[in-house]
Amino acid sequence: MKRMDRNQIAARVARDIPEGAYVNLGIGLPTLVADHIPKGREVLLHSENGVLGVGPKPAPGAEDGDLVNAGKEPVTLLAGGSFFHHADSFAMIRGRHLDVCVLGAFQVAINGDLANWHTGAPDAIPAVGGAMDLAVGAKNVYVMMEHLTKSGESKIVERCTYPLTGASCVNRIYTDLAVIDVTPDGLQVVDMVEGLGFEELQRLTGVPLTRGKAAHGAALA
Amino acid sequence: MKRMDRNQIAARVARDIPEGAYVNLGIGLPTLVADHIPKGREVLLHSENGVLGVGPKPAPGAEDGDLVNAGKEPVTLLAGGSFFHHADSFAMIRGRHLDVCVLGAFQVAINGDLANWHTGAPDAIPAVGGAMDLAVGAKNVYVMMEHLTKSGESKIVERCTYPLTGASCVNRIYTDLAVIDVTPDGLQVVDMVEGLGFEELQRLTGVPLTRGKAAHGAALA
Amino acid sequence: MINKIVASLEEAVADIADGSTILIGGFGGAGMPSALMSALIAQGARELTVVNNNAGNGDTGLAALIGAKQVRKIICSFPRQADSWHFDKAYRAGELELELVPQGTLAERIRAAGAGIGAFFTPTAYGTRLAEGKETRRIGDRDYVLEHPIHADYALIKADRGDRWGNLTYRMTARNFGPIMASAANCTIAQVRETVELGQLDPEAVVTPGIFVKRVVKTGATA
Amino acid sequence: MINKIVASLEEAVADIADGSTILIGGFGGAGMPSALMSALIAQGARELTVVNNNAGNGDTGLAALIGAKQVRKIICSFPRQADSWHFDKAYRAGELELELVPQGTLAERIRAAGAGIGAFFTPTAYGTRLAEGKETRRIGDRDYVLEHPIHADYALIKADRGDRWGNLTYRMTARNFGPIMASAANCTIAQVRETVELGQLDPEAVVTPGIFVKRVVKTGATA
Repeated sequence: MKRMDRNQIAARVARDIPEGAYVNLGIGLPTLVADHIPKGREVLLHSENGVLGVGPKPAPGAEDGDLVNAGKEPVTLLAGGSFFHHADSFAMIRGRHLDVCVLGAFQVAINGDLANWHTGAPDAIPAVGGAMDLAVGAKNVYVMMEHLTKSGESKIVERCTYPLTGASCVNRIYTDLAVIDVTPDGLQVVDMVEGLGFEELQRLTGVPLTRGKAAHGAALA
Repeated sequence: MKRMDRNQIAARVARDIPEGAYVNLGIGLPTLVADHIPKGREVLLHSENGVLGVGPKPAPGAEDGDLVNAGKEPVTLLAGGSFFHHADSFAMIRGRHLDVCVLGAFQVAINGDLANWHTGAPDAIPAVGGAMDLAVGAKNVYVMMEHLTKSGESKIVERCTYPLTGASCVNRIYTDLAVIDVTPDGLQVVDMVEGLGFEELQRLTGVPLTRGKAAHGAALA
Repeated sequence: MINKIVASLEEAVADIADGSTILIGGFGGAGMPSALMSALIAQGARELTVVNNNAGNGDTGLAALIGAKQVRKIICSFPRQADSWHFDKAYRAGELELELVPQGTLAERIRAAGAGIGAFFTPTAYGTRLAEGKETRRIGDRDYVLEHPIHADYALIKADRGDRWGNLTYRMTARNFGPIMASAANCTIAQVRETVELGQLDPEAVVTPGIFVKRVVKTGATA
Repeated sequence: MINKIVASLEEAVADIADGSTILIGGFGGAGMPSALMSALIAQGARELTVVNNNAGNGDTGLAALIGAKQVRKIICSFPRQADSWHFDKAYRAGELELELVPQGTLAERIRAAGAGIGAFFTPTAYGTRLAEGKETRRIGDRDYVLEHPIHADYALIKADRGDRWGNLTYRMTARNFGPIMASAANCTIAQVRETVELGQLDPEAVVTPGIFVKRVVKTGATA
């Protein structure tokens, strides 16, 4: 089978984001999605630190410390973008105005529970940022992660063992092996990488999967 | 005795408003206070429909329907003024950012209860506007009213018979006869019009008054 | 290409169904979306619940909508005015339900709907008739009343300038309820004096980001 | 004549007492009032409770304040970063209390303080460790957690331009927490790049009206 690399997963996520969608890309891996949105498709990127219409990275030397994204990386602003304060920014998130947010994860449970902020290790310094707001606020919560941990365990689990970010909040999971919808009827496989059979995916994942009908990505309300 | 007319009461209120105060003047009678603020004393007038730094009436012909006060009268904007939306405007009020609001009243009770929005008549169409927000929100709530009703009853009462606007919210009462502070120790007379004795004021008012120390108007926090 | 600018007022309000809840901008005449109101009267949707600070003035805008008997219920802070005769008549005839809300609570309930807040404690109206039957709580040294958000199907607002992404600016005190109403409806429709190219609105001075707006319709300066 | 512009950073922070609660603007470095932070370090107030999105980066601003052992408690959403070594050290040494708050709840709690809201129900963190021990409620089809405002003695923020009435504008994403923090403190102190004459700020584009600001101090572009 052909595992997808990070950019391939990002491209797969990007495919499902329709024109006109308001999208928040979590820090880390999800940020890559921006690079894969097809040219000419207008998608509006929101960053929780108070900006809508985030553009590409600035040219070297053109960075401005006052124009950054949630990961504190320098960005640019598209024509038509706007700035607002933090309470207004999270009103957009919590008030269900974002069509999609894409988050990384440690674990996703079969009921859509998400764990992505804390390993639970007693000596770890916890940091949550905007993850819990995004998890409950976006109309569609997409998770983007490796299917397996480094030691080969499934990150899709019966029940999260790490502390939760949000309960029953994930709609769809994108991994290096498959795209899987979280539905009231359980996990439904949307598609798999070339050369991977359903039984093999089921074996690697551990929790029950069903073959889903191909789904269509986020619809705009 | 020399009863004060509306403009004299307004001037008496204006005397107590210090430079730098943020002030909301209720619709009707209190609006007059603006005309009596001494020249050169910078006082910032707030209107709950989203404007700070309200200036004087526009010249005839220069009215603009998009620039009005809470009474929907045309106003102007001072240099240094600003516009904001209704939730922000009432955040200023409710969040105790106004130093003073001046309201009209039907009745004020000895504990500072205010009744100014509804006569309680069964066939009256009620309308409250921003009165309840101002009553609980401003740091100092000043009432400006005639001392007596048209039939000669005191509007300062043991207990309001009209529906309340706010409980224990009035700090000071300005009437055509006297200025009276509402204090934890009861009503204290700050000053009276020329030719009116304390006993006569006490007789007209009905509820217990004491001779207060002269007070000093709103202090800025 | 995203294009929220619609060609006509008729098209802008075409899908408003009977029984909808509609937030209507404006404080008296300032910010009242009169052109959209006229289109809504022509469109004819009935049994509406409308939310506005007032209950209409004179014979235009919201007053005309009430006069056309399209309104079942009104949520507002200040219905009674010298020129609110359409409201007065319908209310006294028992044709119109009134929910009276203090102005700041009205604004905050609308803002809460847009911001995903489930309910909030406000000190306004504590101890008054308008808090009767409502949950109260003492927090610190102040007493509060629990209030719930006002969500709506539509918001009809008036702005000054708008672009094809739905970004809006307003003009002076005509801003009033517009920005918060835009955030609290499933479908926000803004009439604007002028439409501009993307990028012509200063990103520091956009008051309503386009995320809150579904349709923009140009009316020119007169409406 | 009202004049909120103070001559020096020293004067701006002179009265901050030990044990104060201080809101500090900024998201990482963007909007961090570094000049005011340096002045606060020189001033020496201790046992402070500080509120910021982060817990300091590198060796300047909030990080330096923590390094100077002036902070007793920090309320923030994202303390752990690659360059948060001052915080990490003090926290692991048990010298610093941490209250971790989801970023949107942090913003809304600050906004609630400024807006006179006693408490509010938010869906954020429901069912998670950060809601443990908190009151919850189901409203409609969503579960919520009750959260309370964060009031402060001081807010130290960075703005772009300011006038003598305290009106402020910001620059791009340096706006972040500034406007809501300004509203939630008894005394808000803004460092600005530039001071301007009254009337030079567009009244439609003032982001923080002067009512929320007590002191403005000019630092120029570098701080």
